[in-house]
Amino acid sequence: MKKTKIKVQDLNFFYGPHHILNKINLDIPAGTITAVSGPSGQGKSSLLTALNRLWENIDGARATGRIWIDFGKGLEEISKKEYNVHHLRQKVGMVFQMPNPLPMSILKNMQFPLKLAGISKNMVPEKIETALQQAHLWEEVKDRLSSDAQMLSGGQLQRLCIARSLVIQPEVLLLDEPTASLDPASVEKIEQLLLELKSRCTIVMVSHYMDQIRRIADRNLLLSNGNLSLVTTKEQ
Amino acid sequence: MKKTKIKVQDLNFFYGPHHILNKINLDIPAGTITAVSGPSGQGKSSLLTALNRLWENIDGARATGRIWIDFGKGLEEISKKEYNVHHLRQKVGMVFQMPNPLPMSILKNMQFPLKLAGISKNMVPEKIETALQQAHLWEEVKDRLSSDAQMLSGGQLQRLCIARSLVIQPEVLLLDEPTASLDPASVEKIEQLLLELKSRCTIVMVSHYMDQIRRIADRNLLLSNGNLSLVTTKEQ
Amino acid sequence: IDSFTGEKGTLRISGGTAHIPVMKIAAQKIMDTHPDIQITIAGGGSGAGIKQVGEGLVQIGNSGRKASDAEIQKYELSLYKWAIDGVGTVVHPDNPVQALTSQQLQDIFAGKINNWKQLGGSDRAINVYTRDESSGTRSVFWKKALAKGDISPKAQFASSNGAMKTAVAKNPYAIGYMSVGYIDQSVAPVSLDGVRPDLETVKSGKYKVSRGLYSNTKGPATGLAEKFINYLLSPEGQNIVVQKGFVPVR
Amino acid sequence: MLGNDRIPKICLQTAAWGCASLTFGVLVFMAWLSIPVLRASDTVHILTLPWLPGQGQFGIGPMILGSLYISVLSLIMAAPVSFGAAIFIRITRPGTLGKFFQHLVEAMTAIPTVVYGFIGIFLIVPLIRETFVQGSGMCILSAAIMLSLVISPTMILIFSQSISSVPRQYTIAVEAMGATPAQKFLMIILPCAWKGILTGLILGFGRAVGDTLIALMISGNTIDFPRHILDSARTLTAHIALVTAADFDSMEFKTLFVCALTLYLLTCVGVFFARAAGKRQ
Amino acid sequence: MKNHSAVDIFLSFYAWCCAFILTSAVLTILGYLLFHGLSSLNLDLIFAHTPVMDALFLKKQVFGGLLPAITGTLALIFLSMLFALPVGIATGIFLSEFARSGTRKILGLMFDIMASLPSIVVGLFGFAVTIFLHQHFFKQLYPCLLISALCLAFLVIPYIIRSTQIALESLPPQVRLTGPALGATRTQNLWYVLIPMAAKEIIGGIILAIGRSAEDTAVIMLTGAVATAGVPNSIFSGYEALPFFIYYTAAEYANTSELMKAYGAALILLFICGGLYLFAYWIKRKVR
Ligand SMILES: Nc1ncnc2c1ncn2[C@@H]1O[C@H](COP(=O)(O)OP(=O)(O)OP(=O)(O)O)[C@@H](O)[C@H]1O
Ligand SMILES: Nc1ncnc2c1ncn2[C@@H]1O[C@H](COP(=O)(O)OP(=O)(O)OP(=O)(O)O)[C@@H](O)[C@H]1O
Ligand SMILES: [Mg+2]
Ligand SMILES: [Mg+2]
Ligand SMILES: O=P([O-])([O-])[O-]
Repeated sequence: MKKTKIKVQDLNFFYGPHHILNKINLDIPAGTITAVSGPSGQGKSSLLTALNRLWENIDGARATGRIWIDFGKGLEEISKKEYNVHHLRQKVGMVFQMPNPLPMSILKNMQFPLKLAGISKNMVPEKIETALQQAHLWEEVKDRLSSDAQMLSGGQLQRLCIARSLVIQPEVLLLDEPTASLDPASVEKIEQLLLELKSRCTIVMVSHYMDQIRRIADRNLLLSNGNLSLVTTKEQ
Repeated sequence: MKKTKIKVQDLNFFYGPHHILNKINLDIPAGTITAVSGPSGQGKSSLLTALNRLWENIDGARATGRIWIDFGKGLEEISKKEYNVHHLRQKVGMVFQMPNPLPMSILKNMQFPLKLAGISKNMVPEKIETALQQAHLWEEVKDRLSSDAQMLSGGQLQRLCIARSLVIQPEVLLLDEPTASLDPASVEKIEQLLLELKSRCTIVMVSHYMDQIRRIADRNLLLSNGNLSLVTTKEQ
Repeated sequence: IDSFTGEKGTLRISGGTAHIPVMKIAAQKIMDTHPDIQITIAGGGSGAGIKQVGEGLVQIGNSGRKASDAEIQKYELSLYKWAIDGVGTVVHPDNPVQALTSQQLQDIFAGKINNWKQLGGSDRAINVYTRDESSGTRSVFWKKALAKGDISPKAQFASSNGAMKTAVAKNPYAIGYMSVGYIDQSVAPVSLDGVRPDLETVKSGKYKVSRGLYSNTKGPATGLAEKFINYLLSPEGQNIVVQKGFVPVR
Repeated sequence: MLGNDRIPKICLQTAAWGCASLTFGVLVFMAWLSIPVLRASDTVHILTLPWLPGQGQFGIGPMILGSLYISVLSLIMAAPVSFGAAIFIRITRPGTLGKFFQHLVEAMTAIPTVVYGFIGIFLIVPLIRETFVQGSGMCILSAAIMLSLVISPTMILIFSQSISSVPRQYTIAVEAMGATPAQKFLMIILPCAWKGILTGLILGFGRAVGDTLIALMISGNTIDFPRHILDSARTLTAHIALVTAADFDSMEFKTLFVCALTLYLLTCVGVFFARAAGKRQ
Repeated sequence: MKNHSAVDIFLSFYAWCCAFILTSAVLTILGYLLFHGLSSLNLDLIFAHTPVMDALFLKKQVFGGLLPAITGTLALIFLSMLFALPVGIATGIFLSEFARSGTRKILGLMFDIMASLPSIVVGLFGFAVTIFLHQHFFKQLYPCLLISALCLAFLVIPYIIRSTQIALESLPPQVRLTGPALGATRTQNLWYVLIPMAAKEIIGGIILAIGRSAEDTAVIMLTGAVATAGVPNSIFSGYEALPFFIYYTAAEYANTSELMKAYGAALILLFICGGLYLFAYWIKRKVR
């Protein structure tokens, strides 16, 4: 059995008075792909925001319980107030359900996380190209890196956001339906990518497609009525 | 063979200097579901905006060519400048690739198209309930109709937008990946709905899922490199 | 003027607006030859001049009336009178009414006569212009021409002698009062009881509504202020006084 | 430094509270200097007596009325025009012409108030004098006309900014449903931009009440209670500008602080009122 | 787009009328000013008869020209912006990004009041405080350039605060989440995402502010502007300023040539304000 990367204990999630997640307990082994599925509106996206504490930035959202992540120094409790949330989020990449390009050029969108992490300029172009190639977007945008990201098509945006999350090589990747509006060819490429990433990255993804889950996920969790249950496991 | 509902002739589509669609010709029979698929970023969404002339409201977009639609009085050229674009859009419903709730309550979102069409108040509640039930969202929102629509989950939003487009019973429905972020159960309900709607509504939808296309589409068009080609047809 | 040689610094002057033309020329002559000296001149009216010099905000506070005993005592003022001036009633040059009796004048300013027709002019309302309380010109006019009679609240306000002249010059139905030194072709002086207000009648004392132009300092004038006042009283300074239409004291 | 949130926050906080306390400080200062006057002559007198310093009467009622008269009239003239102009920029002609017009309006903000006053003296005053054959032309109406020009660019820009900050995503959704421009404006933009429009009105009115120069230059500055829009009037602001005496002890000077306090409180009332209305939406 | 309903036709007719009224009003004013003032625009207007070089290097004072007033106005703008910009922008950022809602409400109220506070009140405040300080603490303090600049800063700060705050707050909520999701600290998110995105609007607010500090007359007539002073040589002395000159001359010009000078001054003030405006506009373009 692999080492535990993420450990969740008694996680409750609320929007105002609404109780969305109910005492979730969860162990995610390092280097695996965990798929979360379940009916719409049950709290899958909310679960992801608990893992990088993004809920703290959402009005009305509230989470209780404890979460640990192992960033090489053993399990650390990231849900503690003192834990530096910015470092956390730099190591835990996230792709939103709805693509969220920043209103700037494609290139600037890609540079953005690097700038935040304070990574020196000279390495930047390669990193960006690599990430865009991984997300299978490079060919389509290499000639228009400086044009506004918001002018990309829906699928292009989704891949841009994936590429943007990859550029600083996170250790954990939270993906919210990352291939929802992609064509089959792109979907395959992205799935390929996720499988490659497994070696250095722990992935939690929301997906509705059983085929996809079967193809790439190591474990499939089902979220319904605020409870999480393990449906299938590949590994043993 | 069924009557032609939409006829497109020599449609070209540009974003600034970029030629997106190249001399598209197309006949869409009434009461059918036409699926458009194709690689990401090839112009599927753009094609839809040509059909309700929404491109006129997008900076930098330009379309040439002629489009006719039959609203019961024979084919009318809707691409003519004189054609009343507001009536057109009220009869041609559209669901965007990215759900776009208006910043108001769920109920107000649903009332909105009715208000635009100047429909009298007393019929409104039933119409709204019907549409929400059709979109399979009623159960989830009936107790919180007055809460802000923007607080719905991704899948809920998508269904809200579908419901909103149904509420004034359009004759043509343009759907841009309407089930992309829905769970299988909801997908099935929506597909069911589309099949029911066929009798009084002509549907053009963008979809990436071959299964889905096979299940419900009468014809499948493939868009690639600016050209549209017929891949499969069900009817004969 | 040579006495300013070697001086530097700022001389602040404010107060009476009747004084301003003379002040400006004098300041210009001094600053022109002595670039290290800066002289700033502000208006505000005689009342403001007296108060400001009293508070020590300016070195010279001008007034178009003699400071009252109370003021002199309160602020320990020294008064320097360097010209004699009159306060004349004026109307627009097109106005046929250019002579009034004292009684008529009082009635006009009190608002009892309010149409030019009543005085033989056109059928238009009389637009009375007055100055604010701070004005020395007003207090002299009110005391000597209006015999301390009322001034109608409907009267409009001009904020300085210059403003009064401009206002009357622009409005054919106006009547106002101002320093005789300011009167020129743009306005018509109104004879009061048969005496026309001008340099001659003021000098000879025939025109009764007259006053001195003063520069006041807190305590005896010193430094730049002293030199400035001496300059005004020098032949060159008195020349400027004459040139600007006032009656010199020397 | 950008990695640390504490230090920047403290700096920003200091600036904010500094400004706020200064605003409050003005109030306290004005109130402090007004108290002796309000105590000496009871408050009613200050409002009802005329302004006759020579006779020891220091009423500022006429000025309060003058201020209200002129600013309300100018707002009545400016608000509808500004609203229409903002619609022109954003809805009717959102393209080149609208942009051009917006630039024109922005450029209008660069026209100094004193220039409006200056032009008013030479253009409007004679016009009003000869049109209405009454008074000198230096009157409430003339001042309000010029003042409405002064306040309209501010209002237009705020209106137009709040209209345009309605996200594109919303407007395109509505366009896709077949909304006409008027429907789009009335049903989605106005509800979203409502607060901004109110803000524009407050700022516009505030500018009108607070403007000194226009009234000072072209409303005649009489100290009588104004009754008619062709009457001359003196505003509180012009009054402060006219009565400049540097004597802390004089009654005249002290009443200026009552004027200032009145203006301050008037401002507060306007602000409270608008904020309350803005909240209700 | 054709076939509009009556409401649409009315709305657009109304909008056209308003636009027309305003345009013609502005054109009338500018036209009138240019028509009368253009002929008076020459070097003499600014330098009178003083040799240009002497005047510029302050070897000689200029009399009857506008140089002192122009320099006075420029100094005012510069000084007041020096005080107002940092404070105003910082406060605006604090309000939109850091303040908790209670704090924001209180401060917002204060700044609403501050924004609507008549400039003459600010002027009177500045004047009274100066006198107070003069009487009790600093004998050498009089109404002067510094006081005027501080009062002007007070006057324009709320404009800067407000536009900074509104610009930041009206950014779509999605944008606010993206930065933090990528690990940005608040300050980083501000500095890299929010401020650059809002820069245009913020600068728009600054334009309004600059314009206001250049043109305001009420404040300066109480806090140090005088009829004659010469080119300012210290921030502790009285000064001339263009708007005050115009006001003053409009009220009491003695003859046509003085009036012409006022027209000239009005045009120059217009050019300065217009020039500042264009400058800010240019920056705005560059930022994007
Ligand atoms: N507003 C715009 N301005 C400029 N280019 C645009 C704009 N919108 C889309 N494009 C470009 O036009 C092309 C077609 O876009 P479109 O959105 O129609 O693609 P699509 O087929 O719907 O793709 P997807 O499946 O990813 O949604 C893309 O390459 C996109 O980058
Ligand atoms: N900001 C919010 N405020 C209040 N309620 C919210 C908010 N965001 C989401 N919700 C509600 O919380 C529930 C869970 O939302 P969440 O987005 O986590 O669902 P989800 O499982 O991701 O659904 P989907 O598959 O449709 O994306 C939903 O019922 C939704 O309406
Ligand atoms: Mg979700
Ligand atoms: Mg698309
Ligand atoms: O000369 P005065 O301004 O005091 O009339």
